[in-house]
Amino acid sequence: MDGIHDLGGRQGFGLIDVDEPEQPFHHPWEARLLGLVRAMGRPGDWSIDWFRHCRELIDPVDYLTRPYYDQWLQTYAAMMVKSGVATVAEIAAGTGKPSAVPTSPPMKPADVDSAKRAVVRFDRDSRAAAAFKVGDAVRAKGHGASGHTRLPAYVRGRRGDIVAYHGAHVLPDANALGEATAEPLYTVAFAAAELWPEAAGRRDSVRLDLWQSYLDRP
Amino acid sequence: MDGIHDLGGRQGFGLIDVDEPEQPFHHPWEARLLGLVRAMGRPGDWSIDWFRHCRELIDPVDYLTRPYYDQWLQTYAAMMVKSGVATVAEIAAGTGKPSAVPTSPPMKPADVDSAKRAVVRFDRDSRAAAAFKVGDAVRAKGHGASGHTRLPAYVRGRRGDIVAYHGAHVLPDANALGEATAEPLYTVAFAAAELWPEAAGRRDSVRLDLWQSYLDRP
Amino acid sequence: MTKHDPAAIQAIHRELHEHLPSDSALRVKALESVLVAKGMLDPEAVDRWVEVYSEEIGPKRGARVVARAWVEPAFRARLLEDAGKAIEDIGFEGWASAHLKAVENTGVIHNIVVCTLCSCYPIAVLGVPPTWYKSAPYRARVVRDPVGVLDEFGVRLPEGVEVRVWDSTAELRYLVVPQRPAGTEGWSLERLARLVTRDAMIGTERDLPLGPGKAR
Amino acid sequence: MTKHDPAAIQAIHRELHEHLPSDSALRVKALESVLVAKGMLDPEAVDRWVEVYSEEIGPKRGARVVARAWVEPAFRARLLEDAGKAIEDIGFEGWASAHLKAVENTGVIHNIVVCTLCSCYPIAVLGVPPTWYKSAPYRARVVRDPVGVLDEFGVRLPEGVEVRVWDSTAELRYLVVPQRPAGTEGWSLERLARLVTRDAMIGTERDLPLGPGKAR
Repeated sequence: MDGIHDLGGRQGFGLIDVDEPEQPFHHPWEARLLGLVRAMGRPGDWSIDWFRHCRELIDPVDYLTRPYYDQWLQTYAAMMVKSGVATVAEIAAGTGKPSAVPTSPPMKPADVDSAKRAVVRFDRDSRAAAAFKVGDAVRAKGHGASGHTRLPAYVRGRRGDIVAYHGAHVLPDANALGEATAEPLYTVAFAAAELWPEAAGRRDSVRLDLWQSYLDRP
Repeated sequence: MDGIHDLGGRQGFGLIDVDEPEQPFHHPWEARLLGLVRAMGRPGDWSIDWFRHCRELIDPVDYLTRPYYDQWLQTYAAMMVKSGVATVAEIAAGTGKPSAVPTSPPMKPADVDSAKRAVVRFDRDSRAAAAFKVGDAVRAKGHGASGHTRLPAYVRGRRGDIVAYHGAHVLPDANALGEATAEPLYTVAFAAAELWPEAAGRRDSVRLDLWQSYLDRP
Repeated sequence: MTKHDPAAIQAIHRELHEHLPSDSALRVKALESVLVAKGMLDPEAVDRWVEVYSEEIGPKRGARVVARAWVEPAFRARLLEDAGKAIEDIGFEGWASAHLKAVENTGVIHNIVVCTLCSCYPIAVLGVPPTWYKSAPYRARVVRDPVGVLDEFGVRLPEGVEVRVWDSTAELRYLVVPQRPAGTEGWSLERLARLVTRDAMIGTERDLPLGPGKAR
Repeated sequence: MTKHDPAAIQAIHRELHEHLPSDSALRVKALESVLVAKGMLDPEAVDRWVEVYSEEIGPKRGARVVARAWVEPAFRARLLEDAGKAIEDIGFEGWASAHLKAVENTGVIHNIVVCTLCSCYPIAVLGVPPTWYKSAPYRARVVRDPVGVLDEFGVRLPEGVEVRVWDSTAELRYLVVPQRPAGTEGWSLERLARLVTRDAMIGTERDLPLGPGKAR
């Protein structure tokens, strides 16, 4: 979707807080929320891409102003409401009864040590043939998608070069809708001069990991 | 510029306040600010497009949250500071001495009645030949501009049809920089299906007034 | 280029954001004082402009233009040919009226106006725009989903009506001429003008009711 | 599709915005209570995760990976070939490490990492990302003006260095391997690891000083 989250190359944003303290968390509630997200039981219809899409759907002003982990909280809360495990009123009040919606069991403290080393893979066996090879020129699709996609606006319609091939990976556009599809995934390098009107003559490039259906022959 | 102001087609924004009261102003300060803008003396280097560009440069969160006329105020204040007629400290304090920068004389109450009927034209005599004619297919340029431009992101790279020709009009991209250039101006119709991934089969269209340098042959 | 330097303006905006009072009314007071102190403003001229845009220049002007186009075929023809010139007949020329363009609704075409990049609006004939016209939701959505936006305004388009969205990207300004309601044969210009709403001339209303006001 | 309905989520977000307390700490308390009340959460597991991400999983891990690559050519080769697999040697595998990719700075190449669409980050080796990494200014600007962003971080690139910006749009995660500073010949892995900063592994720092910390 052409949401506020698609920030690459947007002009008018201010300075970066380069003097932020080095500590991983700046408020206890941040760490708490992260821990909570890792430990909670979940309905079976959640996925990383559904989570991302739900965060993208936060009101644009909230997206730009509410603290980061606060947005995670609101996103998980929205997913809980949508999946029927809790109501807005229950979350606001901090009370409720177990719902009828099946969820995975809550993590036990003793399981954290193995969970912290758990590795989730997104590559898949797939018979989908790779349409491009390293060295090929490609052009990113001009259209985005109405729903979740990982093709940022700033490369749409731009010409780039395949610099790596990673086999088939789960396609976010479909995964956000609960559909398991995998597609060849490539790293594509775009010259800055191809992306930005002020970058003529510059030598820097931006590299993105893009799925096959995001790409056309140039 | 690819600023927050370029809102056409951005998704995730909420409902429209369709029940807004019909009165032209909802707070006395709104009317006051509008009147002030119409009555004030101005430095010679201001233009409608420099004003627009300066508003586009407001912090994105302020752009989305501060009231509309408040943004006008901040834009005029920024232009005053840039042109050297006032400092930020003077504006914040509401005091100051006349500056050395020449400005047009402040409008007198008796002049409002003629000023309210004054018409400013943006068409110019120009020898620039029209490259397109009504009925021609065109494609909007894929790149925007780093500075001020009136080619919205949502039509860039899209194919449309010329439906009207208006002679040469002042080019905003140049006008914002204080340069007087005029270029042929056209109305271009873009089919919704050409603009939006979800609009296949739809019959609606969007029409924009676009300058010749914004357009290529398809 | 240095004179019109975007980076400098961004830095000034940050400074203003930091130093100006947050309350808009206080900000306006401060700006008015400084302009007066600098000899750049006569507050009585401001008073006059406030009167003009509060009472005189508003959608009643557009309504007269539309009603006249309904009853006078020659005026309608002039309006569609060059609206900026045609409204001079009525003395309505002014701010942003030079390149006014009238677009007419028909049984199969519905027009709706927006300015996605800022807030361009035919002020000379409609007065100052409503806040929603300048808001992000309207500007973002109406070009992408005009039918959804119309639905939000309570308008359900008949099957087969083609929507034309006019995005005011240049100095042309668009005035929608709604359809004359059936059952108004023989009405006076004044009586007809009372039917024509601001929203109908923006295009967020379509069928003008003969009764009092919108049914939303 | 109905299950994963964006319009429904937008409406729920509006409701949550209206009904949840505005203070983030209170919001987290409320969410924790409701999850516990529903039998979906063991608060002691949360305590453990807080320890893990506060103390155990952080940039010191990445620093060890980088230092080892500097001193062990065979490890460096494995790291550049398949970083996700290579870090299993050290027991650093975990969240989002499956498709880890190491990109090496050289005298003529500087790498810098971002996620313009959200906040993807190599958590297993760098811990949780700094707030600026997830902020709009960094995400918006670094792909468009990496030299300007580096300048803001106090980095001036030597003439002729090519910048490669890695935008983490898929499940690959990028770890920048900075250059080993001159004058560190014969140093132990532990001593070298102490030189390697988080920012250097994101790419917003380039030349690692031998003295204590950044000179910003």
